[in-house]
Amino acid sequence: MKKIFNRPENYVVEMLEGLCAAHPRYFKRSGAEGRVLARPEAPIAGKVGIVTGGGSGHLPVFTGYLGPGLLDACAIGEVFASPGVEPMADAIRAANGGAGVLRLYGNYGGDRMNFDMAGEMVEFEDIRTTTVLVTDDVASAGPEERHKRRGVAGMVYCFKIAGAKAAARASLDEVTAAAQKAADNCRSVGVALTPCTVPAAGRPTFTIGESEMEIGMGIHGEPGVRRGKLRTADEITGEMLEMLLADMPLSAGDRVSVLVNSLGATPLEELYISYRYVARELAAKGVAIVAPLVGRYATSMEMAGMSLTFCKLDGELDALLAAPCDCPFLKI
Amino acid sequence: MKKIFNRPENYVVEMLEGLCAAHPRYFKRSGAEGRVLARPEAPIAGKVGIVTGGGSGHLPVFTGYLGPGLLDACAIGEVFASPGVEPMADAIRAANGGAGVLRLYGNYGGDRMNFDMAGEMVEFEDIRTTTVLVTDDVASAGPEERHKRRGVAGMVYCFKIAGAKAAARASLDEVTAAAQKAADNCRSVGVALTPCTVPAAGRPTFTIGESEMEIGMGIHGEPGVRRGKLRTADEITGEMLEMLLADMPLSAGDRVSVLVNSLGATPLEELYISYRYVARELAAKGVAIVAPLVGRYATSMEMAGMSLTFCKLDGELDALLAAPCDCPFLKI
Amino acid sequence: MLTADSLRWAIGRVHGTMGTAAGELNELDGALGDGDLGVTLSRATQRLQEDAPNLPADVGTALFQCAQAFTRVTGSTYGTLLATGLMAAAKATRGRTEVPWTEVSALLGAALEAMSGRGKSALGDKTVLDALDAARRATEGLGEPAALVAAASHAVDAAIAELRGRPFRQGRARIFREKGLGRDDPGMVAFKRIIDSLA
Amino acid sequence: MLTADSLRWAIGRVHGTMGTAAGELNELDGALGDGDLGVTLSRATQRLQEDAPNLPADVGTALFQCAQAFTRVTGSTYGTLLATGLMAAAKATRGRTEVPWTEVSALLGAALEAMSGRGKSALGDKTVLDALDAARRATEGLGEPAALVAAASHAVDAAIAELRGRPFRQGRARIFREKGLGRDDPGMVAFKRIIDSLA
Ligand SMILES: Nc1ncnc2c1ncn2[C@@H]1O[C@H](COP(=O)(O)OP(=O)(O)O)[C@@H](O)[C@H]1O
Ligand SMILES: Nc1ncnc2c1ncn2[C@@H]1O[C@H](COP(=O)(O)OP(=O)(O)O)[C@@H](O)[C@H]1O
Ligand SMILES: [Mg+2]
Ligand SMILES: [Mg+2]
Ligand SMILES: [Mg+2]
Ligand SMILES: [Mg+2]
Repeated sequence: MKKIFNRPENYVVEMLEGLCAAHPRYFKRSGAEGRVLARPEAPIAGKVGIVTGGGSGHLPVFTGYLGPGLLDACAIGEVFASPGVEPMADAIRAANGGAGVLRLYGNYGGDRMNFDMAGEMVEFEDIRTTTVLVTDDVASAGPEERHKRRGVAGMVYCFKIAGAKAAARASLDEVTAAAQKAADNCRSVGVALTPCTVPAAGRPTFTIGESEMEIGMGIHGEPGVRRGKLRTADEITGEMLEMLLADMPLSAGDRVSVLVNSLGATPLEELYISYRYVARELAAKGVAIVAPLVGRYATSMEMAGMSLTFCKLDGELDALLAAPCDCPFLKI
Repeated sequence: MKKIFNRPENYVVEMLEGLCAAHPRYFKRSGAEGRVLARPEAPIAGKVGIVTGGGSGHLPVFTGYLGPGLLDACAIGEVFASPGVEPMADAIRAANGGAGVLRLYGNYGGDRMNFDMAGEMVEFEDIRTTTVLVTDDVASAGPEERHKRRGVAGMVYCFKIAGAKAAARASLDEVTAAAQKAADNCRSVGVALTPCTVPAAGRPTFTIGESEMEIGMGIHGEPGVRRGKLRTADEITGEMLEMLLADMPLSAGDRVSVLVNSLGATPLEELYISYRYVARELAAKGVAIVAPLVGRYATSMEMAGMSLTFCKLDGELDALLAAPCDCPFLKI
Repeated sequence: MLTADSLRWAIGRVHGTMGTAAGELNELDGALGDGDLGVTLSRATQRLQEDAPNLPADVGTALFQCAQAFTRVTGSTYGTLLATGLMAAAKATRGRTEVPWTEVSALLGAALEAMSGRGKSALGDKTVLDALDAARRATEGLGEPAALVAAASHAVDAAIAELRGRPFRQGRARIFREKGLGRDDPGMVAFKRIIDSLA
Repeated sequence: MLTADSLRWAIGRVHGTMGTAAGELNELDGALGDGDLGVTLSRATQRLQEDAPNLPADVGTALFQCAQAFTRVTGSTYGTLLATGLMAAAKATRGRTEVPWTEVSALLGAALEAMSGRGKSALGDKTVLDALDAARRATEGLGEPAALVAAASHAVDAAIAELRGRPFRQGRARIFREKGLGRDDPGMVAFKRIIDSLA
């Protein structure tokens, strides 16, 4: 895949410079080495802080979701690589308004180790922290090992819901509980059509045949559940839908939000073709779709493919999802 | 390029179904054959209507920009093909609240012929119409033939500015004048790295070497000004910047809005790397950037590449650009 | 005399021809364009054929109805241009149920002028306009259907041959400068097929 | 006795070794991982070397400073794990300026426990933990630096050989199930290079 950048080692730093130059109202760099992005008004006294972090190359995830009603700070890693312990600790410090800080991020080994370690470090500074791991990717482990699943686009719902709870000045335990409920209620699955290229590596993350696709592949190219012929939008969407419903059955009267997400190259047109199928099938089941999202919310740079996420709602999640929020990539 | 769809002949219709299912608050289908999308509240009595139209495959352009403070209706063509005269006439009818209708669209032969003919048809029904053609692509003709230039991402600024003027209940002539001023003040240039595939054709729109790019290529693969080695982000951006400034010089004290737009596959990360360069160069010249846009605003499905647009502002355009607007793809 | 009946007959012939010509025209248009010319004409003639039983006696109104058949089924250039030409002819014949064959050349001229205005194009641009103009000139003064068709067919052939070596100056094909040399314009060829179907 | 001075000496040796070993470790990690293991260790030992002159006499505090050198320069797994191990050893030695060599095995054990908790991994997963455990067991009861190093080196070699035919159960390499058989774990090999540099 052809990419537009300068030197691979500057990819992330220059991206951060651009983000901050374009959106100074939303993002400021902080932390040693500038590897933290924070809301300019953070820390907000008395509000629970929410931090996330992870490898770069997934915009708008993670950084994109800083703002009122959303997150407070984000630790930035190299492309597809965990941020260091120091930026994570700095992100927690930047978000700490005295009411404690929730660490809310996707379940990846490196991120977990580093965030755990960062948590231990800031404990010395009397910052209380909690953790919620997003584990929505049903293709990455069976239901009996749910805690081992990777976190993918479901993050966006968790960010939104936790952010709304914190904005309402709930306590750290309440914010953590809401985030955990959101994480428990999210299910995702993706299909990859092409790889992407990590600038420092200079070659595609994996290879795949000209007319093949892989169902369940992870956002860094982690193996999925099945490789097969590229099929029609309805067949692909139907298979993803079944995988989600098998894991989290929905029945008449249930309310879900649905996110049809492009991994990067797959255009909006095709996401809407897929959404059309999901809307029809859920309508037939009597399931109501609330505030659907269709677009690029959690990507793997220029990878072709898409993911489908359900977030099952109850009264509380419904209200938190509808609460106002503001960032360059999501405004409600 | 691998694509996700069902039958090529249903690509556009199924996309429309998905769009309307996902965003019923913004879009309703109308017109014979459902080839028109309109705001559900259109026509709005006493407000000047604004219609656009063109080939599909450019989302969010054109349809995406229907909503309060934006457009009222859009005629939908097949992928990269002009809509018919009938949908265009139907779009005008759908938008007509009695104060006349502005036809605001990109300068492409087929679109122009059909919109002209549609205008003649609705004249019989006493609907007053005007036309503003967006001609921002500096690579498509020299300054002495500005009127022959194609319309590309500059459309987004014209839609926003005309939409704000109409929302303020200006007259048809005033809305037309504001749209024309926006069109006159927009300059764009693009660079293409890969082609995209029109579903009905089933093959890429053009071929280009593994490490080549084409500066000035049009959004349907129209030839540009120069094909050459793929270079660094700063070099590419620098070349585009020079082309824009040669056509529309900017000097200290000037105010512009800047749109760094992905043609589809090129990720946000790389747009921000490019924006960083633009911001630095304009700052060095003493030019102020107002409300920059970075993202996918006018695409060619999964084409890799980007475009750079300047919209030079005066007091009126500045205020119209800052006025509120609301659609799924742009909220101010 | 050109009447609604002769129009109905002509529609039947053109519709018949498109059954076989469509593939050829798609292919021709596909070389440097989007390959839809045959589709455009099949759809339009299908619609014309369906509407033919209800063609009014007024030649002008009948031609107007034909124009609408084109605008209803396609957004492609050729459809809009033919519709524009038919509308011009409709204006010139409104209120008459019979139009002398000798007026055909003038009707082609009226169509030509309207289409050139619509397409912002000129003779020599290697488009359907050049075929139309050749037919207009060859049919001047003729008043016999068979002679009209034969003269037009011959003239359009000559025009195609004359322009073959020139570059395309309009439409999608224009963007492939050198590639266009030596190729025939699909719009001109389509016009030739339409004329020949009337022989 | 393990002192700040002997730590400073060891840092110099490890730093020296990474000049040549980094490339090998990058390559090894690149086969089934992201190829940054050598970079991680070069950066960390570079930082250790820079900070070495200011190493405090308190062995615990000195080890804590070493841990921070790792967390400051890298976000990669290996760096965080070694930092975790160093922190555990730091806790066990805080307040002492001299630690008997006989305690080394126990310190390795403390590191192992902390790292296994941090990595949510177990012995047999074919990671640096298996190398650490082999060294811990081999050094039990030993009190002479040269003997410690020789025993550890020998034991880690044996552990690498023993696990070669097993699948990876942690980290990036885990996702390439069959491909991993017959390959050595880069983290174990890196640990071996560190030990050998002390001989
Ligand atoms: N501007 C123009 N003026 C006159 N004729 C034109 C013009 N552009 C195209 N044509 C004619 O239309 C033909 C192509 O028609 P069509 O396939 O419908 O175009 P498209 O699919 O690109 O809209 C050309 O072969 C040419 O004869
Ligand atoms: N969960 C884990 N527990 C213990 N050791 C691990 C774990 N994951 C990886 N390792 C060790 O770390 C090594 C890879 O380190 P590194 O290259 O820094 O990883 P990455 O670049 O993937 O973050 C492996 O060879 C293995 O020895
Ligand atoms: Mg065509
Ligand atoms: Mg066409
Ligand atoms: Mg590694
Ligand atoms: Mg790494």
